[in-house]
Amino acid sequence: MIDFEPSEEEALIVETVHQFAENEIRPVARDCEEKGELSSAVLASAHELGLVTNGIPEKYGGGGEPSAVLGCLIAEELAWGDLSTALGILSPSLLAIPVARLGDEEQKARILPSLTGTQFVPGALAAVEPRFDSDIYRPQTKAHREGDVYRIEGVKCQVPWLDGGTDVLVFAEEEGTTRGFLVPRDAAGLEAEMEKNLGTQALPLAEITLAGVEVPAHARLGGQEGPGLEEIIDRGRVGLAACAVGMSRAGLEVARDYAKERETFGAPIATRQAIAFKIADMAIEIDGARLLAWEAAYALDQGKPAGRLATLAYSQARRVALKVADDAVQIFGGHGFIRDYLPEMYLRNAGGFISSFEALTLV
Amino acid sequence: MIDFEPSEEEALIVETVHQFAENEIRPVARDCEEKGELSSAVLASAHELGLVTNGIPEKYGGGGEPSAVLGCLIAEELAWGDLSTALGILSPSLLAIPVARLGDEEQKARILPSLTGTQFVPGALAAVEPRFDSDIYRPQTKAHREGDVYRIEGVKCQVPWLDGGTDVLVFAEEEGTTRGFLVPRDAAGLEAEMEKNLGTQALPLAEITLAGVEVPAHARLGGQEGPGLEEIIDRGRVGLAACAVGMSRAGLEVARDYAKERETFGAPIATRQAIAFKIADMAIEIDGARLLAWEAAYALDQGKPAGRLATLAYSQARRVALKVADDAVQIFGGHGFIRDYLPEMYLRNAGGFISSFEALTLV
Amino acid sequence: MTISFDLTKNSQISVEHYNKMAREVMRPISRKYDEEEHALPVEWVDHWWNEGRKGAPVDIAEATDGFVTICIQAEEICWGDCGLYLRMPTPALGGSAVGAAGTPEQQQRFLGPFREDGHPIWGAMAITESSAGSDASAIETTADFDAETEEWILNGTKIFCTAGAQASTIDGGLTVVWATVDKSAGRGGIKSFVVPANTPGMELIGCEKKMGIRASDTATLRFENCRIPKDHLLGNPDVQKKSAKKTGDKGFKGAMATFDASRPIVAAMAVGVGRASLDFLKEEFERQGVPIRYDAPPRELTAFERDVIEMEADLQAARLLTWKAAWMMNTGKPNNLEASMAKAKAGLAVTKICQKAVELLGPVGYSRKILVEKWFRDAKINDIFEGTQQINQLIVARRILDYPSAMLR
Amino acid sequence: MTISFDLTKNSQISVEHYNKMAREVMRPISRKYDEEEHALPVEWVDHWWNEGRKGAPVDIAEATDGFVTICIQAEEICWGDCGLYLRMPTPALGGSAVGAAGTPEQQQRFLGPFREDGHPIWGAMAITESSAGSDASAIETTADFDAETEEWILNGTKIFCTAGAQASTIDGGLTVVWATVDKSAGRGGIKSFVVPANTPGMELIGCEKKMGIRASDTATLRFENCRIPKDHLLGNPDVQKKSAKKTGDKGFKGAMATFDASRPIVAAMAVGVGRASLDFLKEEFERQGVPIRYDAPPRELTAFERDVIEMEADLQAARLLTWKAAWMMNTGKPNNLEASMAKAKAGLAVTKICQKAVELLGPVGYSRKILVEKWFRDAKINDIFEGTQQINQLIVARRILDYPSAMLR
Repeated sequence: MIDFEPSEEEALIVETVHQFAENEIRPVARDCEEKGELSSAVLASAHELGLVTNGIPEKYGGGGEPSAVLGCLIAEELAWGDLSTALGILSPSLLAIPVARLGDEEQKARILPSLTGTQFVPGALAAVEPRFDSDIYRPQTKAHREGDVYRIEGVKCQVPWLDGGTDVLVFAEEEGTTRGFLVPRDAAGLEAEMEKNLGTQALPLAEITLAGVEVPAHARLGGQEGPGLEEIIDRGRVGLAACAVGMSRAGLEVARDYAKERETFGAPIATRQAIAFKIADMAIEIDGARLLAWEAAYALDQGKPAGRLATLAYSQARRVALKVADDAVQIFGGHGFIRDYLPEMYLRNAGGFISSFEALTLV
Repeated sequence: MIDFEPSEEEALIVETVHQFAENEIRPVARDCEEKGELSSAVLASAHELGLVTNGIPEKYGGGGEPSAVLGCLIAEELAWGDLSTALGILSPSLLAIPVARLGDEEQKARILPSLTGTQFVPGALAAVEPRFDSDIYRPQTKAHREGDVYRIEGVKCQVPWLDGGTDVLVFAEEEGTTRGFLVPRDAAGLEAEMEKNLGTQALPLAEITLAGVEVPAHARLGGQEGPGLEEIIDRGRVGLAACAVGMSRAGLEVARDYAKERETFGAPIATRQAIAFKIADMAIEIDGARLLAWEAAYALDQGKPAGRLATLAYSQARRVALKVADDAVQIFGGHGFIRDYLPEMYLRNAGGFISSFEALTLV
Repeated sequence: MTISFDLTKNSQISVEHYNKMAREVMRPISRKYDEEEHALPVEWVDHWWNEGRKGAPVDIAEATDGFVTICIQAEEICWGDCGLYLRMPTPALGGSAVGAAGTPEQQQRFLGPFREDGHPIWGAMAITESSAGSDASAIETTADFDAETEEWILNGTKIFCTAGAQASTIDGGLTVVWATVDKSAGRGGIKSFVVPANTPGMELIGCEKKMGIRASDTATLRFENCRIPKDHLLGNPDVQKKSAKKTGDKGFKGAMATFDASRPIVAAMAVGVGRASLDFLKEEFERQGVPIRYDAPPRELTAFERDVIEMEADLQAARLLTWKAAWMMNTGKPNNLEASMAKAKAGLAVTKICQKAVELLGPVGYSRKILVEKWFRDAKINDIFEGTQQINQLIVARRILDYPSAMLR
Repeated sequence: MTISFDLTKNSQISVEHYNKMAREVMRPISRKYDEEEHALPVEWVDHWWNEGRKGAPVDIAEATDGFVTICIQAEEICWGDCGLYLRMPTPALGGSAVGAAGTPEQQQRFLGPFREDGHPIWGAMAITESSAGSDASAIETTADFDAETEEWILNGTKIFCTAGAQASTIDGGLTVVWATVDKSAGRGGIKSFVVPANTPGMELIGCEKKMGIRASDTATLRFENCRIPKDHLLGNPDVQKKSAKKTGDKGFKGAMATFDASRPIVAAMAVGVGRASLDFLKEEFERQGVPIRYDAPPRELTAFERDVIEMEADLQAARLLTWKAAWMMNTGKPNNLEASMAKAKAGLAVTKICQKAVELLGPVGYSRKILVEKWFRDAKINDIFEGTQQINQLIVARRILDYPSAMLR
């Protein structure tokens, strides 16, 4: 039966996460961006909320069956607080979800419990490549089997690189198919260089070069018979759509409040149709994108093919993220260009959604 | 030196054509559309103005060196009056310009004088094909040399088919190159079926089937060494851009007048920003498209490569035509949907600009 | 309750049922009644009256998706033909008004005939006036009460009455007319009245010649001393001129609230038209060996493919917003905001989708040989009627900004 | 006169001259001064002061394109770096104001130093106030005349003063301040005053931290009993408080008219930034073996190609509208409409072009390794300053509709 209402349990989680985003994330968001680093206190505090365990089976200390819909609800609230912080908080899912869903027993037992301890432990996924035609489905990074090892060659970028010792999950092509490989961060031949980007400057992202990195054969995600990674890519697209919706909602709200406050010619600018209609459009497009993300997540949860829906959600959400952020800047006028206000940060972050964010969080 | 002012002579012609469009074309535009036929009185009257001879050398009774810029100025004014009528009036140029520019002596002497007599004589160009991926540069219509004749096979659509006995200039592929062939309307194997289309219903357009049509070898435009047709295609794109600008200008004007007249909540709707800004955008986009068309026409007149500029002008003008017509309908509200008013006709005609009009007039 | 995108079995039955009807009964006559503007589509009218109105063969013991199912029905039928949908013998918007504002007795009295045997009958709503447009509070049609005969006397002219030709001239039909009982009371004076077909004083002036939905009769009706019994005023039968000011604009607001119910349906109609274009486009591309690759490499993605992906995303966003607005009615939540959001999104998205389909199909799209050009024409009305794009944006903006209508016009 | 799109020889010389400067002097330091926000770009300042301000090696005996050439100069330099352009030691907008409203004597007195030797100096304009924004008539900064000392006394705070840090603190610089001599006179009371650098009572509060154009100092200036001589009021030196009402808003309108001259230049700046992105994009595609096919078959046209074609068309439309507005100044035609059209189109088109460039370049576009992300940030200011998109649309709409400003706000 068609239903758009989160369950009571989900609603409770949303409320909790929202409070957290409002009270702990939003207040430090601008400061983190200017400093170019996340608040470790916020990460630790988020870890205590147990937001990541959604993706990890109980057996390994997690919260049981993952729900992509719930993942969307959580990601939206966190990104409403701050995109960089949300992506940092959710980074463990970059490892947890692929390993929990596709890993073999050894991989699960080794990795999953490390993510559910008392400390926040980040995850890392290396899916995107520093080329204008980076194609997550068809990486130019290659993995070549040589006896008992894989040798991996290539360059990846936008790899979340928070402090922590977990493996990096690297997407590489092996004989025409995209596979995941668990690569230790200190593997010989792996070099990481911290990136500077247009937006999300608080989030540590690295460009990593894999020059003949060797990993044992069992480092391949799912072992010898591991499935392909399409589902993981779909989860990345849906996750990012949810984040785009969350950030856009924040943009709408600050623009709305500013428009009601700011007066020209004796009346709030929100009373001018040009502004008011922008705000109406923002609201409509955000809700539409949210429902598309939910629908794709629902398909994932039902185990149905979600590729087309994930693409639709992602395609819509990235356009909405840019439009809403740009409109918010425009509504703020001159102040939209100033870093004392949030819209300029949303606009820079939107540059990430339109260009490259495809695998920065998974639901 | 950069200059945006038509010469005095051009300005005089523009003024004359505008008067004609206002006094003779516009009053019958809606009626022609509903009846599905052009006014022969208007065609004859336009012929007397000598608008076509622009493209025909004096030697053959024309007005001398053609000017694509002047062609744009004329096409804009005529299309401001009515698009179907403009395309009808200008149809002789579909034959005159290719023959005058690319034809051999025999072709010029045979065809050009027939267009400059006392009677209006239409021209016809068969460039587009009834496929969703119709590609004017790469027709699927084929011309095959067999001894002294060419045998032509294929189907063309949107061929202006006004009463008159002139040849049809058919674009067909001959050994990998697009060539023009002058085909008598009564050639054996040529069948014409009148089309019904979304818009421009007053303009007679035909779908013609060429089933093994034979023409003599000298029917190929330019004879054995005839050049390619790229320049003709560029002239078509620029011509259509100019028509799109003219129709859009008309749309802007009727929308502006309606918006100033129509009141809701006690004030003209033109005083609402949502309407006023639409009108501003229309004006800006139309002027931008006009200048692009002029620039491409100027390049043609200078004998410079104009392909890129023609594509830019055409790309912009078709988008503008749709947006302006759609906005005009929206400004008219419910009346925008009614055939008593002009915007709905502009919107249907815009469907032609975005879908297929590429070679319906030449400058 | 929990988030779910699964249609109930009954909704799935409805989808199949109405899609079959659309394909087999409507599409074959779609072009014909586009060409023969205003002609009564007898095949369709008879089919609906004899078969269609029985509804889909659902299992009434099983769950439904409530108003969402009604949206699905509208989408499927308009996927068939939006103009024919508007020409169906049903109470239509007149029925919505009676349902929303009428007493139970009035509902039975006026809507009962639509469930009975006999010849097909139609309902219509008459709101718009040539000088009022979207500004319903500017209505100038008057209703005066004749205390002697206990009749209301209507005077005025209404335009854009969908189905008004049939509703006003076929016995048994009805037209709900909005009129003011007291101009000085502003919105508070506006009431709605049921005028049976062929009531003396009601005259069918004619039908509009339109860009699209040409099968639909968009009528102009003139009321000249048109007398109707007292109890044809919808709602409280004791309302009279004097009490108009006292009742405030409750009646008007109630009447406007019928839009909260009708806008999701209109949005669903739009989605149906848009899907018709998109389905055709995708099938044609497939036939031509150009399938849409949802994960094409960025440098290889064609302009066609990206357009289609964006069209699909827009269409699906419009559909989900529509379903959400409808679903809220199931749960009794106020959906004024969501209904306008759905209408605004669907009207705009579907207009653009149908325009894009013509563009992508080139000369084929421009030709009347196929229906894509018709959907281009039909789609546009969805961005205009039941509140233009601009009106719906206004409503959404007022809600989001928490502004009364006086603050934002 | 006849339509022509050929640049004069002198304009071509200018293009080459400033493009070389942009490539060789500006681009190499573009990233550095983006990172070191507000730092004085000494290499550039010195280069401009010592070399740049001499102008291009044009043949003064030959024809020029007049104001179009100035637009070309702005485009080329902003193709180099828009932030650095705004940090050039020139009179800038302060100079435009002096030129537009000052007497010949004032022009010589205030602008002369910019042509002399000595250290680099800057001019600035101070209009915006935190509560006024685009509504220049709401200015609250006051200018009171002290009849005893024959001085004007300025009080108020100005924000968004481009180049205000240098102009207010480097001896020889000047800031043109808009202030009201009589609030009750509305626009009629607004006059402009030249405040020399380091005048007591003028305080540099600080510079904004901005999304883009970080090399440019966007200053906040506070005026506290800031006294300037009587003859620093631009224009008629006899204006005093009492006469403000009598003069009407002629002064204000005159001041606003400087925007008709500056908007084409700002539009040209935008075009320069947009072209930087587009040039890079096309060159990168070419390097990667993905040339743009302007006549690709419709079913093969890639999304990239169509985007680039549309970006080029938009950019060129913006450029031509800009040139047209500038050309009208050559011929003395009023260009208020055309200047706003150019500004509105360029601001919007270029913002979208620079955003699209980031999108099409994927992760490369998002990285600070190349300048495309910087142009994304720099471009946006063009849609905001010198009248936001909305303000320019208002001006255009008023002209097209023939409405006074009171009719359309």
